[in-house]
Amino acid sequence: MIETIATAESNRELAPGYRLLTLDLKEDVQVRAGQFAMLKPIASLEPLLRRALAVYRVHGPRRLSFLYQVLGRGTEALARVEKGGAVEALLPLGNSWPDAIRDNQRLTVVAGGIGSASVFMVCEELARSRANAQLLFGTRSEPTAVGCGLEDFRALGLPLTLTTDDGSLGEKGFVTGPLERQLRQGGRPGLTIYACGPWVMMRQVAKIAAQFEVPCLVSLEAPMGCGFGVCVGCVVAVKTSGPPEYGSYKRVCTDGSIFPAETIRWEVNPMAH
Amino acid sequence: MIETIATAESNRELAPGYRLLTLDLKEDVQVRAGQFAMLKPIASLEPLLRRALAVYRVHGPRRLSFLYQVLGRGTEALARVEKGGAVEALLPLGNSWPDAIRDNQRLTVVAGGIGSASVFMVCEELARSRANAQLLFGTRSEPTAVGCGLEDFRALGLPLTLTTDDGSLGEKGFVTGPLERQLRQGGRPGLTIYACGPWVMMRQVAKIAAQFEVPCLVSLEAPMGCGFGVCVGCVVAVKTSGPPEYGSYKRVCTDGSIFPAETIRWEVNPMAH
Amino acid sequence: MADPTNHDPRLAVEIAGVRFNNPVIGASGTFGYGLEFADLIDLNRLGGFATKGLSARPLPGNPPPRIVETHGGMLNAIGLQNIGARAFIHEKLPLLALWDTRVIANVFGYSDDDYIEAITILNDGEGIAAYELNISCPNVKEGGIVIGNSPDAAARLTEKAKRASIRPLIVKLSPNVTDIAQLARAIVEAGADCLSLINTIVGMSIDVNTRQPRLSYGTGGLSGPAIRPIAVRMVHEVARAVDVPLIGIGGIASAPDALEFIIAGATAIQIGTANYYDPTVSMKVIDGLSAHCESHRIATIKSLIGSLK
Amino acid sequence: MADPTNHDPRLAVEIAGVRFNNPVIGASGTFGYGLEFADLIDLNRLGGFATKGLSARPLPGNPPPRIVETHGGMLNAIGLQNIGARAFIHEKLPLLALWDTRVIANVFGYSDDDYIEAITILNDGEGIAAYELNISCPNVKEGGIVIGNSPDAAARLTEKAKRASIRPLIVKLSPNVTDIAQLARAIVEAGADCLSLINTIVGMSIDVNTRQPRLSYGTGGLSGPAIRPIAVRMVHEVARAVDVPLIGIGGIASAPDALEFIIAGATAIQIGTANYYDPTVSMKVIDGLSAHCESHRIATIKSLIGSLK
Ligand SMILES: Cc1cc2nc3c(=O)[nH]c(=O)nc-3n(C[C@H](O)[C@H](O)[C@H](O)COP(=O)(O)OP(=O)(O)OC[C@H]3O[C@@H](n4cnc5c(N)ncnc54)[C@H](O)[C@@H]3O)c2cc1C
Ligand SMILES: Cc1cc2nc3c(=O)[nH]c(=O)nc-3n(C[C@H](O)[C@H](O)[C@H](O)COP(=O)(O)OP(=O)(O)OC[C@H]3O[C@@H](n4cnc5c(N)ncnc54)[C@H](O)[C@@H]3O)c2cc1C
Ligand SMILES: Cc1cc2nc3c(=O)[nH]c(=O)nc-3n(C[C@H](O)[C@H](O)[C@H](O)COP(=O)(O)O)c2cc1C
Ligand SMILES: Cc1cc2nc3c(=O)[nH]c(=O)nc-3n(C[C@H](O)[C@H](O)[C@H](O)COP(=O)(O)O)c2cc1C
Ligand code: FES
Ligand code: FES
Repeated sequence: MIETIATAESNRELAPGYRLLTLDLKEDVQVRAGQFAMLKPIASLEPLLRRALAVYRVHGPRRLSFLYQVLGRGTEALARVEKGGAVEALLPLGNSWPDAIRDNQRLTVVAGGIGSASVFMVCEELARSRANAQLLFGTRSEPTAVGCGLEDFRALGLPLTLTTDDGSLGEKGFVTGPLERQLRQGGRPGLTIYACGPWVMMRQVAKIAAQFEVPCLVSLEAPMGCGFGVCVGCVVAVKTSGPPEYGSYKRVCTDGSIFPAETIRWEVNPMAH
Repeated sequence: MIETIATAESNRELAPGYRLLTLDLKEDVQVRAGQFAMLKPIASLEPLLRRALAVYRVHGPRRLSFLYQVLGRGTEALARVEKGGAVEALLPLGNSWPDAIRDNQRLTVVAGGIGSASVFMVCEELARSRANAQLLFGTRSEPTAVGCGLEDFRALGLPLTLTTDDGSLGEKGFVTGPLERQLRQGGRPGLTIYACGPWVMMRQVAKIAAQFEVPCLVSLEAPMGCGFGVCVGCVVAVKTSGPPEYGSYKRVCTDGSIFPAETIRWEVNPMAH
Repeated sequence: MADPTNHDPRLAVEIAGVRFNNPVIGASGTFGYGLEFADLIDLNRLGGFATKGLSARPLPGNPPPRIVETHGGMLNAIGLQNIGARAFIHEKLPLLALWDTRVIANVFGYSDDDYIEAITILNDGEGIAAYELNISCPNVKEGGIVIGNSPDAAARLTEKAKRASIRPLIVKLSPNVTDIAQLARAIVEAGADCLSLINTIVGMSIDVNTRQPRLSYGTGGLSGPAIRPIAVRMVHEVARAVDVPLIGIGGIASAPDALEFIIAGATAIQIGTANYYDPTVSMKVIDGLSAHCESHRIATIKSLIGSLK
Repeated sequence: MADPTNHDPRLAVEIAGVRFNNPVIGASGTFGYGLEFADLIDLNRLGGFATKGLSARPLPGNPPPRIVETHGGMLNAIGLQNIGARAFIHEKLPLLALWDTRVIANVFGYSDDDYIEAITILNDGEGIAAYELNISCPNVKEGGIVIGNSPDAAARLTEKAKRASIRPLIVKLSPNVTDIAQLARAIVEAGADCLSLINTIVGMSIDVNTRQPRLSYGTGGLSGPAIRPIAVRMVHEVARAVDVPLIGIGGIASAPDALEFIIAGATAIQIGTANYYDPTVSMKVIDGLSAHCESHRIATIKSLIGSLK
């Protein structure tokens, strides 16, 4: 984990409301697939808190890029950063997707919306190692798919199934549709699911995985105060035996952001509704 | 007075810490010499309050420029505005320098530091009308003089006396030196003094003017909440007969910023110390 | 000019029998005597405004510096410089009569008698919709205590003021208290028709180079977006404690800000500091409230008052 | 590791017999158990830090969402999730012993007995410099009242805690009161060795689309630069009311911010929220204080304490 001031190599719009920020660092960093960073434009006072963004791609030990959706004032502030602009960065943070290629296990990666940013590196590994894997990629519409990095994912050559809520690209409907269909068709032994997307989607994926008894990991999201474990503001409710205790809540930033789906108490986390 | 969103035509540094901001307006404005505007970059949330800047030059009914010193967070925010950037502007505000050329009265304009910004337009009038006038121009050093618009003032061709605190340009010392010398040498009948600069300088100018019984107008400065008379935060103590009453304080923004020097209670206004 | 304005009927609210075309009111001390805004906004579109605090006699106010900006807000210690109740009646009210907006006279005094005297003078004024009793100005302590911080003192003054007043009485609450609900109850039991809250929170800023306070008065009242969460919480607490209408105040600078207060329990809201850095903010908030009613299919904003789930 | 650090002697201060290499302390709840910062800053350079509130037994805390950002600050309702006093002694203190910085154990309970129990457990811990009694957490009301808002309840608890404690006792004041000087006097008379202030101010934020509070707990504590002027004012008021050393807290994010509190009367300061958005802020503040001593030719920062003109 390093605290540094990075320089924006570029910060371009991929689609309306979706941008790709590439940062140059002063020191080398080792980033594992699924880790994230806390970012904000230098000395920006409003908002005060940095925002969590997954490391989308590693171009070299000192060049990383971030794929993000412009939602509110924090991401708007990032969107205003120009080439050469300085960005405060704390990274890399959080755990990572387990190396997927041990004991020729099969993998289905489910990306929902901008959740794609968190799984690109794992997809890269899978493609590189010619692993037995596929990607289910769901977004609201075709432009959103482009904003969520569709071209980059296509270039990897992994088996790819596309869905859009409005049917403007690929199958119409939610990404959980094809997932459930495939699992029903069998081939579940040795399969693992990695999923990142909106809470509602991940809750659904977790439900399906449980139903078909397939191990599933999810990368969760929560508003973050610090990103390195001290504010205890980013928690999610996890399963524990008996009454609420210290272990009833886990921090997304340091205990996660990746959790086994079955450990999450989906019904009580308001974000999942 | 109009409330508008202007576009920055340029915003360049004249000298370290001194900049010239040129704005294009959507509507015509009539600006009189000595008036000011309340400005801030659009939607900037920190700082919240706009900053008061004198209108330095009028290039046309819809193009004005402002000469400013980068002091703190407000002027720093303005300094970050790039060409084409949007600036919230309320203008023109305040009273103005009385038309100086009635009944061939003579005029000495005293500019101290960035106070020069408030007197450039009046100097323009004086030069245009070949009035019997001169300019005393004092700054900290030569670079500061350049930052305070020296070249523009030189181009007017008015009789010009320069002073710098460090002697790097013109006479070494305060601008009040030559002023006092000249008045002592006589030629006071029909003379009026217009002064703008730091409080301490204006207080000194007022003292000298009183001593030699020469009418003097000063353009004062105060931290401003609104600029249009509603917060009553920008007041200065003025002379009134008897105990403190409603009239004991006047608003720099709407009762000024230009006041007859003898009406100001220099000794009680903390800014003058 | 008579009202040529098309008001959005969904935004109309009523407080103590006074109808406001919309719930957006200019806050006292930030709206002058209203006329200062005539060139900036269409006063006919404004729900109403509260005048700068009016005292029986004109007041000089505090020496400068009176204001200093802080992070997300500002401190002020104006000291209630005002032209006095009589001058307001003769110089301002006749001009204000040209517009169709509700004029709330904000009333201030150093003692109960001062307040009563000011109200008695203002009773003769034409076109005042209501009085707002400013018992919570932190910048004019006399004898050290602020009437508005003591439920007993506040209730006593409210009772006298209510008796003296020929108009609806709004009492403006101080946020500088341990239990604002208790304060509110005491004031409502004493006869207040409406409560407005919050006034500024006492703060201080120091120039570390001169080691002097940045305000001549020493302390000042904190206002602006910085205090909004505190104000929303207090409106919510008071809404559960009393059953008179409330006017929410504190850091409002947009329609969503205003809606937070309404949902927390306010019937109307006042915009203060935001008028300084965005003189047309009140019009933007009114338009934003209409847009919210549109997008959320709300027939009347009254249905949102205290609708917190 | 033994202390390899060259400390600026001008910055050393002492509180109740405890020497701090400099007046910069990490605030409770924003500094974890200290160890989280070991990779980010040189803990040996830090004056000290206060642990997350420790209770006799571990606590789960409140359900999410627990935090929401506001203008110039944030609201939190963590609900004091913590590993408990025993785990702190066994899992954290041994590791903290590797650094030369003052460890302040922030203590919390729901009842007087809870507090005393936690202190009794912590008394066995090695390397704790002092206790900070958190009687002012707004996010864990039991039976509705916050001990820290009542001078009597606060004094009663302080007395018991002082008796139970083998270490200097710092009591952390609630800002949610009418008269913080009165509260301070009561607590000092009850035996507190030092007062720290302020804790967070109760606030609320509402999602106007769902019409629900943004925090699961409903209300939360406001912190950050937004509250600094209120905190500076309260430190100044308390400094004039009591003669024990004070630790100033509230929105500090730079050396000038810290100096405002010291000049107002604080012997040391705590940095809270700023650690989240600028993890190395404490080092920057220490360097800034040295620079200030340099440029103002100050031999010891102690000479600035309460030096307001
Ligand atoms: C570990 C992690 C990795 C992330 N990676 C990415 C990424 O790679 N790309 C990306 O675009 N986003 C990512 N996010 C989400 C991103 O952090 C939020 O979108 C961002 O914080 C929103 O801030 P804002 O100021 O723009 O919006 P805000 O003004 O804070 O909020 C705007 C709207 O978004 C909602 N919101 C705010 N914060 C969050 C949040 N954390 N999650 C969901 N909704 C929120 C608010 O309720 C509000 O409705 C990640 C989050 C986490 C925790
Ligand atoms: C009518 C009027 C016209 C003005 N015209 C110009 C102009 O043409 N060009 C120009 O450069 N400046 C002008 N000023 C001054 C300008 O408004 C201030 O320099 C500016 O507000 C400083 O804001 P800031 O945020 O940069 O500094 P702040 O962060 O607000 O303060 C930085 C430092 O400057 C001091 N300061 C803050 N405000 C003022 C003030 N109003 N006067 C003096 N010191 C202050 C503070 O005490 C602090 O020491 C004018 C002021 C007035 C009232
Ligand atoms: C400069 C200034 C002057 C004020 N004067 C008064 C006043 O005379 N009477 C009053 O009741 N409130 C006064 N207030 C308080 C405001 O009406 C309002 O209650 C407070 O500023 C909080 O709202 P805001 O955050 O929107 O500004 C004043 C506020 C400011 C900033
Ligand atoms: C997320 C969070 C958790 C906190 N937890 C505690 C706590 O456990 N005990 C305590 O005494 N204060 C706690 N505080 C209060 C801080 O210690 C500090 O008093 C307050 O935040 C004001 O300082 P700041 O503005 O610098 O943050 C917490 C503050 C925050 C923001
Ligand atoms: S974001 Fe602060 S603990 Fe996770
Ligand atoms: S700046 Fe508000 S009255 Fe002058």
